[in-house]
Amino acid sequence: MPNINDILIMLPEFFLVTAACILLLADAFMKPAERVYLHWLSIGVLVVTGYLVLRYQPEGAVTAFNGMFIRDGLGAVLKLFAILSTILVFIYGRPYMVDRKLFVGEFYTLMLFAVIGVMLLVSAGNLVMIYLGLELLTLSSYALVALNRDSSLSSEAAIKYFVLGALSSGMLLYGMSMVYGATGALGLAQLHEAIPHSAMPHLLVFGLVFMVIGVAFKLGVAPFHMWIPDVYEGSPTAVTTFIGSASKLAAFGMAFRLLATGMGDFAQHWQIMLAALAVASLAIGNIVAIVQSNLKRLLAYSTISHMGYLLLGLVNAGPEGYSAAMFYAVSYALMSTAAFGVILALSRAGFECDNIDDFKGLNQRAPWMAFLMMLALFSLAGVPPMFGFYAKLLVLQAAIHAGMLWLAIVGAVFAIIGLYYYLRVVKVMYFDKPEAGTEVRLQSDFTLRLVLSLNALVLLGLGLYWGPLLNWCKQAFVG
Amino acid sequence: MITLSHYIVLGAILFCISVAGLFINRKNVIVLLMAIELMLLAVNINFVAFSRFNHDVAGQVFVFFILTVAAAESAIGLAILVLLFRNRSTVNVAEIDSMKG
Amino acid sequence: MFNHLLSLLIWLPIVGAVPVLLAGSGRPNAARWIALLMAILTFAISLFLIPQYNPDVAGMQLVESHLWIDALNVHYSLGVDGISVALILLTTFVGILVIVGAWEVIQDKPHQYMAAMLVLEGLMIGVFCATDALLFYAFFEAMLIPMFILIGIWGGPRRVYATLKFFIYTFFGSIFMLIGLIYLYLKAGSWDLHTLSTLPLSLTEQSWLFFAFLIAFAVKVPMVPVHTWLPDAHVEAPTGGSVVLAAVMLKIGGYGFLRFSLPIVPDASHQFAWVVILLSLIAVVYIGYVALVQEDMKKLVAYSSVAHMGFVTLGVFIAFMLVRDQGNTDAARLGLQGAMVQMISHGFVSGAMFSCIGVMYDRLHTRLIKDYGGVINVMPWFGFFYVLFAMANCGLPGTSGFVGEFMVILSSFSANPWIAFVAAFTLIIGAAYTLYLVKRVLWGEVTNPHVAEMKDINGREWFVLGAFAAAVLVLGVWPAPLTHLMDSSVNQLVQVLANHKV
Amino acid sequence: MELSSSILLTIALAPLVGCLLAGFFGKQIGRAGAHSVTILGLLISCGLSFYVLYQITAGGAPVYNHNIYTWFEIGKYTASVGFLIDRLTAMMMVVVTFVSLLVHVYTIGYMAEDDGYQRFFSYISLFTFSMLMLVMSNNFLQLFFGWEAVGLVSYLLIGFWFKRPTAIFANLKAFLVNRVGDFGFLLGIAAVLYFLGTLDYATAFATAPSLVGKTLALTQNTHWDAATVICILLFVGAMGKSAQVPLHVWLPDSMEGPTPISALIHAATMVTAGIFMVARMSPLYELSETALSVVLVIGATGALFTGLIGIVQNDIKRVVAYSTLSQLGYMTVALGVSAYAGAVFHLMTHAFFKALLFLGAGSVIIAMHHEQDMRYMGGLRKYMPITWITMWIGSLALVAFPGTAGFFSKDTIIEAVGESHRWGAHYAYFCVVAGAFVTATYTFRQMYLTFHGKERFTIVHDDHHGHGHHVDHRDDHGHHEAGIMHEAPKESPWVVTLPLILLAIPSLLVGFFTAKPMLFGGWFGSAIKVNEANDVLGEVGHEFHDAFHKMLSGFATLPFGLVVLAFLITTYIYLFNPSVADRVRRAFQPVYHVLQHKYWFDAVYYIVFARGGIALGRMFWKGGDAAVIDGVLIDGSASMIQRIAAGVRRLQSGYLYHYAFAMILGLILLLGGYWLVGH
Repeated sequence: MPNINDILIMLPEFFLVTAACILLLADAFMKPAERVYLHWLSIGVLVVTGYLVLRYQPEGAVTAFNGMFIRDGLGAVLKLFAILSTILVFIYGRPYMVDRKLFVGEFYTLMLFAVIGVMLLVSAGNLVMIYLGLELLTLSSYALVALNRDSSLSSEAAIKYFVLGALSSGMLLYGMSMVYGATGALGLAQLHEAIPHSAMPHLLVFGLVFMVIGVAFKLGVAPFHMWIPDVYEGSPTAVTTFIGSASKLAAFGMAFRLLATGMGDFAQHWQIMLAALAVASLAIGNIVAIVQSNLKRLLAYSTISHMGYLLLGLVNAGPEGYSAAMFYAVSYALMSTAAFGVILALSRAGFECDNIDDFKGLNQRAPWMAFLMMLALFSLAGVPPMFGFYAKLLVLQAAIHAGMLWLAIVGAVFAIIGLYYYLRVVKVMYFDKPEAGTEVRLQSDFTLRLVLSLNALVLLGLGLYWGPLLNWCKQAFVG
Repeated sequence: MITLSHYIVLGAILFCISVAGLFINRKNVIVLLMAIELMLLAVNINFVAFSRFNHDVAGQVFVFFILTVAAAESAIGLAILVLLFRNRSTVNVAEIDSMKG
Repeated sequence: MFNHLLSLLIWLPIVGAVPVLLAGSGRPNAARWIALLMAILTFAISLFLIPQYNPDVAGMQLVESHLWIDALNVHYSLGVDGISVALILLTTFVGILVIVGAWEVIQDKPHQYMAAMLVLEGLMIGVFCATDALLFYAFFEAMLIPMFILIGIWGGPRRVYATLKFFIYTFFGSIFMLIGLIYLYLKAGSWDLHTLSTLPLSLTEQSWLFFAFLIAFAVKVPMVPVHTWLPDAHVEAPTGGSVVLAAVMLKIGGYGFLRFSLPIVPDASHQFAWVVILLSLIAVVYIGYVALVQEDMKKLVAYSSVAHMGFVTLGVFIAFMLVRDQGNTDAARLGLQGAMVQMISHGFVSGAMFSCIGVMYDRLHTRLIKDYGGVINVMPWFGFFYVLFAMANCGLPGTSGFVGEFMVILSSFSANPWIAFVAAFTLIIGAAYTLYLVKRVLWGEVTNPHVAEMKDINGREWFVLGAFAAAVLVLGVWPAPLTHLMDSSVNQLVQVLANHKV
Repeated sequence: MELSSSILLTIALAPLVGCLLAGFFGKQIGRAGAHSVTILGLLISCGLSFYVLYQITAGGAPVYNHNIYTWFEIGKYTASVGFLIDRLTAMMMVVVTFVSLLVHVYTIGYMAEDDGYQRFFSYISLFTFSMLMLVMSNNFLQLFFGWEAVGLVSYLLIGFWFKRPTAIFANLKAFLVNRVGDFGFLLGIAAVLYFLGTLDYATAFATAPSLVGKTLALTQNTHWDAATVICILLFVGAMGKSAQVPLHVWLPDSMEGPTPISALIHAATMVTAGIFMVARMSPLYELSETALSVVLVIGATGALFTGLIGIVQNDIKRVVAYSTLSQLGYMTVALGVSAYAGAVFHLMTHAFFKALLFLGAGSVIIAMHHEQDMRYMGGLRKYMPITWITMWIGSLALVAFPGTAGFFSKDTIIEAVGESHRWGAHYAYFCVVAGAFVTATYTFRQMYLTFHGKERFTIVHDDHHGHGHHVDHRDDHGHHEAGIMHEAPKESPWVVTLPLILLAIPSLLVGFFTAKPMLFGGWFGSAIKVNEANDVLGEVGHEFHDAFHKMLSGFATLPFGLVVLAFLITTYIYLFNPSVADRVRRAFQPVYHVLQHKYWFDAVYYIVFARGGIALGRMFWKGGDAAVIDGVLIDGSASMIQRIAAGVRRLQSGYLYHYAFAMILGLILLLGGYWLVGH
C-alpha cells in the first residue's frame, strides 16, 4: 500500500513528470514567438528537479514502492549530471534548433520525458522498472532523432536506431525472462538473494549473456556499437549531444543496477564478458576513428572507445571500480557536451559545421572557440592536466587492481592510437590555414558562449582539483 | 504432457525466427517491425511460462507492461517509417545506407 | 619565512601567460613586454634558490606538501635538491633568452607564442620540483601541449608531421610509465617518490618497472633507437622551440632516470645497466657518424644533441657498475656529476647553437648548409660566437662542453677502459661533424649572393648569444660552484644506489 | 726567495689581455694599437719569464707548486688550476715568450698589408697565453686545457686566410689529427686518475712507483702493465701534437698559415709541447721500458723518413716543415733513450734556429711577393744579404755544424742513442745518423736553390701592377704567373730582419754556453727523473769536458762526415751542374715517386677516414635512421594502423541487416565463449 513516504522519496520524478505534462499542455497554447519561455521554463523545471534530487538526499539507500525504486547516492550523482547535461543541451541547442526550424515544443517535452526515463532507469530496483525506464528513454530518443522531419539522414538514423534498439531491448527482455525463470524473482534485491541457491545456474548465465548485451547496446560497446556512428551523424546535433551525454550516464546506471546490484554474485562471469567487450570497443573505436572525416562520426567512434574504458572500471567489480567507472561516465558526459557544444556554437542555418575540414584555421577566426575545443579534445584524449586524464587514470588503476594488468596495457596502447585523431583535429584548427571562401560565424547567443566556456574550463579546473568529485562518486558505493 | 521446456523451446524458436527475420530480410522495413513484435511475443511466452511454473504472478504482470510498451514502440516505429518513406520514397532496407564507414 | 618559493616559480609564468594572451591579441608589443617581464621575474625569483638552498644538506629542501587528492593519497608536494636547483636555474635562464630571441622574429600571433613559452617554462619547472609521482607525471605530460602548439603553428614546412611525431612518440613512452606508477601506487599506497624509493620490490617487478621507466625517459632523452623524433622536431620547430627543446626538455629525460629508475628500481637498473650503457655508446659513435653527413644545420645539431645526451645516460648508469661491482663510490659520484654537468652544459651549448642557426635562418630563410659558406666574411661577430659554441660543442677545455664529457670519461675508465675508449671517440667524431659544419658554413669564399647581403648580428642577438657565451665560458673555466651545488645530492644518490632492495 | 703567484699570473694573463683588447676592440684601437698592446703584453711576460728563470737558477728560488683555484672537487678527486715552476718550466717559458715576442715584432712587417691585422695579433697572443698555461701547469687537467687551447689557436691560424680552400681544409685536417692524439691523451689522463687517483703532477709522480706490478685487464686474460698503458696513451697525445709518424700528416699542410705562425707554432713552440710533456712525465716513463721503446722507434722513423721527403720539396716553407718533422723525430728519439735533458735541450736550440729559418723563409717570400716555389728563386743573396746570412747560420745550426747550437744538442742525442741498449736503439742509431746526411742534403739544397746559382725569375717592369696589388695576390696565392716579378726583390724592413738577427745569435751561441750544465750538469734537477740504469747522458757526459773540446771533437764524428759529404754533393749538383739533379731524379724514379707522394699517408687517410667516414655516416643515416627506425617502425606502424582502419571501417556497411548481424554475432560469440569456459 503506497504511502506518502514513497511519494516523497520519488518526489523529483513526480515533479518532473507533472511539470513535463504541464509544459506539454502549455506548449499547445503557445505562439511560436513565446516558445522561448518554454525554453527557460524547461530549464527551470530541470533546475528544480536537480534541487529536489539533492534535497532530502537520505544517508545510504532507501527504497519505495516495495523496492521498485531505489534512491541512493549513485542515483543522485547520475541524475544530477544527466539533468545538468540536459540543461546544457537546451542552452547549446537552442540557436541550432531555431536555425533549423526545430525550435518546437516536442523537443523540450521529449527531452524532459527522456530525462524522466533516465531518472527511473538509474534508480530502478526491479527488472520491470529497468525495462520501463529504458523504454521511456529510448522511445523518446527515437522520436528526438527523427525530429528533423525533412532530413533523410535523421529518418535513416532514426530507423536504424529504432530497429537495433528494439532488437537489443528484445534481447534484454529475453535475458530477463531467463533470469526470472531461473530465480523466480524480478526485484533486484530478491534476485541478488535468489541467485546463490538457484536451481539452474546455466540458465542464469544464459540470461546474463542477453542482459549484458542489452547493457552493451545501450553503452554502445563493440560489437553492439553499430548504431552509434550513424545515429550520431544523422540526428540533430543537439540530440546527438543528449545521446552522447545523458543517456551514457543512464546506460552506466543500468549496467550497475543489473550487473552489480542484481547479479553481483555472478561477477566472475560478466567480468570476463565485459573485458572482452572492452578490448573490442577500444580497438574498433580508436582505430576506425582515425579515418573519419566527419567530426560527429569521429566523436561517435571516440564514444565507443570511451565506453571501452568505462568497462575497464566495471570489470573491477568492486566499489573502487564502480566509482571509477561512474567518475568516467560523468567526465565523459562533461567532455562530450563541451565538444558538441563547440560544434553547435559554430553551426548555422544550412551549415552543420560537422566536417573536420570546417574547422580549418579556426584559431585564426575564432581563437577562443578553438581553445575551448582544444581543451575538450585534450581532455578526451586523456592528456594531463585535463579532466579526462584522471578519469583514465582511475579506470586503469581499477583494472590493474582487479588483476587485469593486460587489460590496462591494452587500454594504454589504444590510448596512444586514440591520441592521434584528437591531435588531428587540433592540428586542423591550429596549424592549417582557413579555406578561402568559407567563413566561420559564431552563434551570437551570449548564454551559449558563457556556459560553453564554463563547461570547457571546468574540464581544466576539475583536472586541477578533482578530489571532491571522486569522493562523491566513492560515497555512492559505500555499504 | 507439456513441460516447461516445451514452452522455453517454443519461445527460443520464435526468438530465433524473429532474429533471423531481422538480418536475413533484405526487403522491407515493415517486416522488421513484425519481427520485433514476434521477438517480444517470444519473450512474453517465456515470462508467462515461467510465472506459471514458478507459481509467481509477477511475470505475467511484466507481460502486460511489455505488451503496452510494444504497442507504443510499434507506433513510433511506424511513424519513423512514414518519415523515411516521405524522405526517401522507399522502405527498402537495402537502400538505407547513405551513412556508412 | 615565505615557503612557497617553488609554487611561485611554477605558477608565475603559467598565470603570467594569461595577461600576455589577453593583452597581446591587438598589441603584439604589449604581449612581448609582459612576457619578458614575466620571464625576468621568474629568473629573478629562481635566483633566490641559491641563498635559500643549502648545498651542504642532502635531501629535499624548500619542501611544500599539501594533500591534493585524498582518495588517491596524491599530494601536491614540491621540493628541490641540488640537481633540481641547477636545472631550474637553467630553465629560467633559457626562458628569458627564448623570449628575447623571438622578439621580432615571431610576427604571426606573437602573444600566443609568448604565452605558450611561458606556460611551457612553468610546467618544466614543475617537473623539476615535483616530488610526487603523479604530480610529476602531470607536469611531464602537460609539457607536451604547449610544445606541440609551438612546433605546429610556428614551425617549418613539415611541422605537422614533426609535431605529431613528437607528441605521439613521447606519449607512447610515458603511458607505460603511467602503468608502472599505478602499479607502484597500488603496492605502496602512495605516490610519494621517497616512499616509493624505500618500497621493497622483487627483481621481476623491478625489471618490468625499469623498462617502463626506460621507455619513457629514453624517448625523452632521447636514446638510440627512439631518437628519431628529435631531428624532425628540431628541424621544424621555430628557433625558440628548438632552444627550449634541446636546452631543457631533453634534460627531463636524464632527470627522470635520476629520480625514478635509480632510487625506485636500483637492482633492475644495475642488472640492465649494460643495456643503457651500450645504447649510450651507440649514441656516441653511430649518431656521430649520422651527424657527419647531415645537410641541414638544425638536423646536424639535433643529432649532436643525441650524441651528447649519450654521455648523460652513460654517466648515470656507469655509476651502478662502479658502486655495485667495484665499490668505488667516488668514481660513481664523478660519473653522476659528469652526467649532470653535461646536462647543464648541453643546455647552454645546444641552446646557443640553435640560436645561432636561428640568427642565420632569419636572414636567409634556409637551414641547408650548402646555401651558406663564407658567412664570416659578412658577419665577423656572429662568426666569433659561432666558432666559440662550435668549440664548446666538440668539448674544448675551457668551455662547458668539456667538463661533463671529461668527468664521464674519467669515471667510465674506472669502470671499464673499453667503455672510456668508445666514449672518448667523441673527441674525434664530435670535432669532425662540428668543424666540418663550421668549415662549410663559416669559412670559404662567399658563393651565395644572398649571403653577401647578410647583416651582422644586432644588439638583441648580441644579448642572447653573449649570455649563452658567458654561461658556456664561466661553467667551462670554473665548474666547481655547480658541482658543489649538486655534490651532497649526488652523494646521497650514490648511497641510494648502493643499497639493495631485494 | 719564493716566487710570488701574482708574477706568474701576470706572465700568463698579460698576453691574454693583449689578445682580448686586440680582438674585441681591434676596430677602435686600430692597427698600431693592436700590435702595441699585444707586444706590450708579450714584453711584460717575456721580461718576467727571464726574471723567473733567473730566480729559479741563480736566485735560489725554490720550486713553485701551488694551486690558484679548485676546478672541481668530487669525493677524493680534485682538479685544480695551478702553476708548477721548476727549471724545465722556466726554460720553456723563456723560449716561448722570447720567440713569441720576436714573432710579434716580425708580424708587423709580414702582415703589414693584411686586412686581418688585428685579428692576427689577437690570435698569436692568445696562443702565447695557451702555451704558457700548458707549460706552467701543475696538473694534468690544465695541461690538457693548454694542450687543446693551442690546438684551437693553431686551427684558427692555419685557417687565417679563411677564403683559401686549401687553408680551411688544412686547418680542419690539423685539428682532427690532433684530436686523434688528444683521444689517446685523454685516456692516458683517465688512466692516471684511475691508477694514481690524482691529477696533480707532484702527487702523481710521488705515488708513481706504486704502479709497478699493477696491471689493467683489457680482456679476461690479457693484462697490460699499468705504467706502459699510461705512458703509451699519453704518448699518443704527444704524437698528435708533435707530429710523430703516423700522425704527422697535418704539419706540412699547416704551412697554409701565415709564415710567422709556421715559425712560432709549427716549429718553435706548439709542436714541441709533446716533447715537453714526455719530459715532464719522465717519472712515469722511467717505469716502462716498453713505452720508451715505442717512443724510440716512432721517433727514429720520423727522424729519417720525413726528412727524406724534404729533399724532394720545392716549396721553401715545406722544406722547412719537413725538416721540423725530422727534428721532432730527433727529440723523440732522445726521449726514447731516456735522454730527456737532451730532448729538451734540442727543443730549445731547435726553437731558435727553426724559428730563424722560418722567418728567413718568410722574409724571402715577402721579397718574392708570395712566391714560395724555390724553382723560381735563386741568386737572392745579393738582394737580401741579411736574410741570406742569418739563414745560413740557421742552416748550419740545423745540420749541426760543430759549435752551433744545433751541434751540441743534436750530436748529444746521436751519441746518447749510441750509448743506449734499449730495444730498438740500433735501428734508432741508424736512423739518426742517416738522418744527419738527409738533413744536410735538403738544407743545402734549399739554401742553394734560394740564394745561390743564377736567378730563375725575370723582372718585368710595368705600370699596371702597383705594389698594393700584391695584397690580393696573397689571397689567391700561387695563381699569379710563376717566375715573373714586377720589380726586383729587396731586403725586408727592419721589423723583419731584426728578429732574424736576434734569433741568429742564440742559434749560434746558446749551445756553447748552456750545453754542459743543461745536458750533463743535472741542471733540470728535480724536474726530470732518470733511472740510474737508463742514464745514457751520464755515459755521454763522461767524455764531455768542456764545450770547446767537444766542438773540436765534433769535426771527427761520423755524422759530421756525412754532413760534409752531403755538402759536396749538393754543392756540385746545385752550383756547378744542375742538370745532374734531373738525372739523379730519373735514376731514382721509384724512390722519388714514393717521396713525392709522402708514402701515400695523406691519400690513404683521406680515402679511409674522410671518405670512409662520410660513406659510413650516410649508410647509418639512410639505412639505419631513415629506413629501419622511421620507415619501418614509426611511419610503418602508423601506416599499418591506417590500413587496418580503412579495412575495419568497411564493416560499418550502412546496412541494417549487417548491423543486426553484428549484434547476433556478438551474442553467439559471448554464448560460445561462455560455453567454452563452462565446459
